Amino acid sequence: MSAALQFLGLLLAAAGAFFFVAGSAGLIRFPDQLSRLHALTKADNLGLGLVALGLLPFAAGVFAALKLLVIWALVLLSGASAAQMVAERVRAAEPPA
Amino acid sequence: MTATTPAGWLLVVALVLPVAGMLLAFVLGGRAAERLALLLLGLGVGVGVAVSAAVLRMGAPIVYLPGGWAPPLGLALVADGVAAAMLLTTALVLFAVALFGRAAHATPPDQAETRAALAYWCFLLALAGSLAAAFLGGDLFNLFVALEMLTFAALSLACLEGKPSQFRSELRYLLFALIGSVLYLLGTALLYGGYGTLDFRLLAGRTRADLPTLLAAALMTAGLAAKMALFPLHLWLPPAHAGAPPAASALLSGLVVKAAFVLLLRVWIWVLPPLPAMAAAPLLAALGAAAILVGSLVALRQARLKLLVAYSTVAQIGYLFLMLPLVLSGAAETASHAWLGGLLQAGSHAFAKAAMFLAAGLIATALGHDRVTALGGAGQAVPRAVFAFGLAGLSLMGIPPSGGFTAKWLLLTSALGDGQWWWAAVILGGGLLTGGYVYRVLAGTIAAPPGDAPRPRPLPHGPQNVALGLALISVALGLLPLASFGLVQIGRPGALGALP
Amino acid sequence: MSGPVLYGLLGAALVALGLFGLVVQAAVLRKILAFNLLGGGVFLLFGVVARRTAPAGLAADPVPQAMVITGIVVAFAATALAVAMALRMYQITAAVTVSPPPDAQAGDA
Amino acid sequence: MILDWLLDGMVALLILAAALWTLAAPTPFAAVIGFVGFGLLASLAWVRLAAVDVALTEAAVGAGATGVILLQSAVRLRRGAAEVAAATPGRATTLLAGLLAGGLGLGLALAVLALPATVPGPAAEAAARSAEVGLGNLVAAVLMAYRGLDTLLESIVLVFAVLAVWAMGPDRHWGGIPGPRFARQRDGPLALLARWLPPVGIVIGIHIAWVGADAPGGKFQGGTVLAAMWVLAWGAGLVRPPSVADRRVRLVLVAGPLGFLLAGLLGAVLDGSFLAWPAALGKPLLLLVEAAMTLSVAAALALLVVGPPERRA
Repeated sequence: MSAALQFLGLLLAAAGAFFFVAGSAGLIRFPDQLSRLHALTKADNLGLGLVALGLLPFAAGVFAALKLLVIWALVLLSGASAAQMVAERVRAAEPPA
Repeated sequence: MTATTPAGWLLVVALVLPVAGMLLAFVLGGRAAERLALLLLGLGVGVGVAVSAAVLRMGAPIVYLPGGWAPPLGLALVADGVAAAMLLTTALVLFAVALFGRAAHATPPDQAETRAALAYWCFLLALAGSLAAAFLGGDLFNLFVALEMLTFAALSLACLEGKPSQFRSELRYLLFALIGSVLYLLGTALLYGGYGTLDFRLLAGRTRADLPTLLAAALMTAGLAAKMALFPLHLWLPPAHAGAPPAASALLSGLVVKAAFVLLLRVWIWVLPPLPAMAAAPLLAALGAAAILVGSLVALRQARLKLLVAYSTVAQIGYLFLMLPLVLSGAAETASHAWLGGLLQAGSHAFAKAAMFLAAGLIATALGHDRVTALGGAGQAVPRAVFAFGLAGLSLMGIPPSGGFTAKWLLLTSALGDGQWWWAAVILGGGLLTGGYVYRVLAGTIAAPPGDAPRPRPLPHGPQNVALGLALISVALGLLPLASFGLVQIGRPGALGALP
Repeated sequence: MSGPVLYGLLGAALVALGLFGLVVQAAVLRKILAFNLLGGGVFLLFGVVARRTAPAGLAADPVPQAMVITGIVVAFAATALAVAMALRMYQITAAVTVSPPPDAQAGDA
Repeated sequence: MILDWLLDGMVALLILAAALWTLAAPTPFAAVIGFVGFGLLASLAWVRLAAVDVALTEAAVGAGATGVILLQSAVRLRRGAAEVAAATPGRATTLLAGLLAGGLGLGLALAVLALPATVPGPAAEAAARSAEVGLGNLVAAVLMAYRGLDTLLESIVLVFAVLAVWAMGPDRHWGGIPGPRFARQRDGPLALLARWLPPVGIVIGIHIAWVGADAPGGKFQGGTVLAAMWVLAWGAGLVRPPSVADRRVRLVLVAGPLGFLLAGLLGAVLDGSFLAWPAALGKPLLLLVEAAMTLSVAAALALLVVGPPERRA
């Protein structure tokens, strides 16, 4: 495969890593639980998505590439559901003033 | 050395019968579990006899290689004299306890399965399988799995009654057992890193006295000592063993600690290089001596009968550690006598202590309590149980003729013969103290019941006879000539098949 | 050669931490957690050993690795049993530690 | 080389931090979260140690299944702060424990450094003879053939554990339904997840178990994924655990170990050795046993998470 594609992959993975760093920083720095949750899900969904996309050019075959995408989809599904459930509990515990 | 020997298939039978029986009993449940357990535990006695006979006939350990894979790639099942003797002891005690528990855990044809009955029969079989794995395992990691199986089976039997008071002590027992296993496992990791195998017969003679090996042995010893409740790690044992139902107490005190003992022998006699073992053995024996004295003294002061018997276990386990410096001391005759004495102590204590716990349970049921100061009337209500308690007591004290006497006499003479007279003094002192607490119980049971106490309830003979039978075996071991114990010397490094 | 030594030291540290927690922490659940940390350290040492007993051409010795898999499953079963007992004890007696009550050191069991 | 050091150092530091957090966390719940993190980071260490099979097991069983059980108990064991405070050892005992543990850690570290750099183990033979077993994954060959007895006993331990946990329940609930009851989720994220994830998860679990013969994976890892899917549906109130008296459940629980045992006996008859894989029956028998084991592992793990019977059937 072409070097350009691989370069693009590296670029995407780097961008994904940036989102993870930003998400982690948000998790530590943001003041309340809901915005921390927001930072976390951004890192999960976007960061992992970009990393998965970036790895596609390096995947050994179509099946491996498909697996990468499935991983992303599964993390999206479970991450989003978990975030929703945590948010519900937060809201139940401390109703907005 | 590493090939399946003739009669090796017997070891597979010894392991598979109880284990497969447990799986089937669990599926079938209820009445079928009871029948299957009684049948297979009865057969187990036959298998134990067959294995012992085969080892005697061969005059060498019998070996089986599952799948035909020889160590170090595969793992071996090995029955040397120790394993065969312990297997037979185990089979007899387990079958006796199964008969003892028949009445309490019967499932009548028209009734639904109950929790306690299913757990009792399944875990008796599980215990038989776990002990077989622990005695026959030739690979130190396989033995770790056996130890864990044993923990599950023993603990479930201990918790059988589901009494609120017992969970705390049994949970503490579980934690100690788990720490013990994990320290043992840590030792096996270091040994594998040093030698690339965990087969104890391959390790024998190959180990070096370097830091990883010595630390491994120390960790394994500490883990096994925690499982055996060696002083000062003994505090968990009395409440855990005394809080369990009598049948379970008999198995825990009589058999379960002996599995850890056999593993301890594997580590000390086979794996450890002789020189550091010889140097460190007196330390362990000193702890054993402390266990004998402290355990007996505390037993003397107990207010409850079952706790008294449990503290007696702490003391009797101490004797097992006395054999180490004597066996390792070098002189061939001393070593062979001490070896036999130690193993005879393990065996006769298994029978005697099982008898004692069963008898104590019957006495407590008859009286409705187990306060040592108010045992009056038990002699009339459950005479055979009291007699069994007394006979077992003789064996624990070391009064002739009994298995306990022969065991302690052998340890005593080899200690004196080797100039290590201080162990002899401990043995004599322990015997006196044991006499004290056994006398205290017997004198109480023979006395007339206090006037205001409720009349003791006479109990059927069946369970009493079981306790009596076990006590009689522990006595009968002392009537056999020493030469008949040649079995236990087979396969001991340095023994060269010599009879004592 | 960097990894194994480093993880070996980590395993040693985890064993020490786990043992310390087991002794010092009173709550049963904390003890069970410490036991699992201790187990994790022991397993890591097996992993380190597997790198050293590997012949040329293999990254690691599969035998200790298989032992760790067995060990992890057994440790899980032990944890499940310990937790079930702890929950039952809590249900019946509201106790969350296994230390004997000070007045009943040698009493009723 | 530098990059390797950096990566390993970071993983090791993170694991150490997670372990410290697990010990020192202010609440039991936070401690368990720390432990799950510890398990996930540990599986990274396993990848670095060239043990992908172990990494999968650690993530699935060590962090996942153990974590779920511990989380549940952290939620249920809420009170007792006074009792814990009273039972916590004093400064002297703590110091003594610290010295003991520190000494052991130091000794272990020195012992690890003192281990011989290369030791002739059975690995070369394990690799050379794996064709005889027909398993390309060496770890699977060790588990199913060379040390099959370990695996057999381990699968039996799981049956012991299930019965032991069931037997912890009160007498009156014997024959009843194990575990707490969860309200049925009609909508919301949990209901969505419990409907959408299991079909995918079941395929993945079977896939992991299936590829275990030749690639990292196997029955314990795949079985855990299957168990997790069922536990998810249970938590969402979509399925009810079976009664402990149900003979079919017990049959599923013992199918793996009993199948392994029977295959072993068949090996004794056909190939002259217990736990030898009969060459004549070869791969199909092995696959059958692996499938039964996967099912049994899944059932055992799920039922261990659920716990003892708590209500009538």
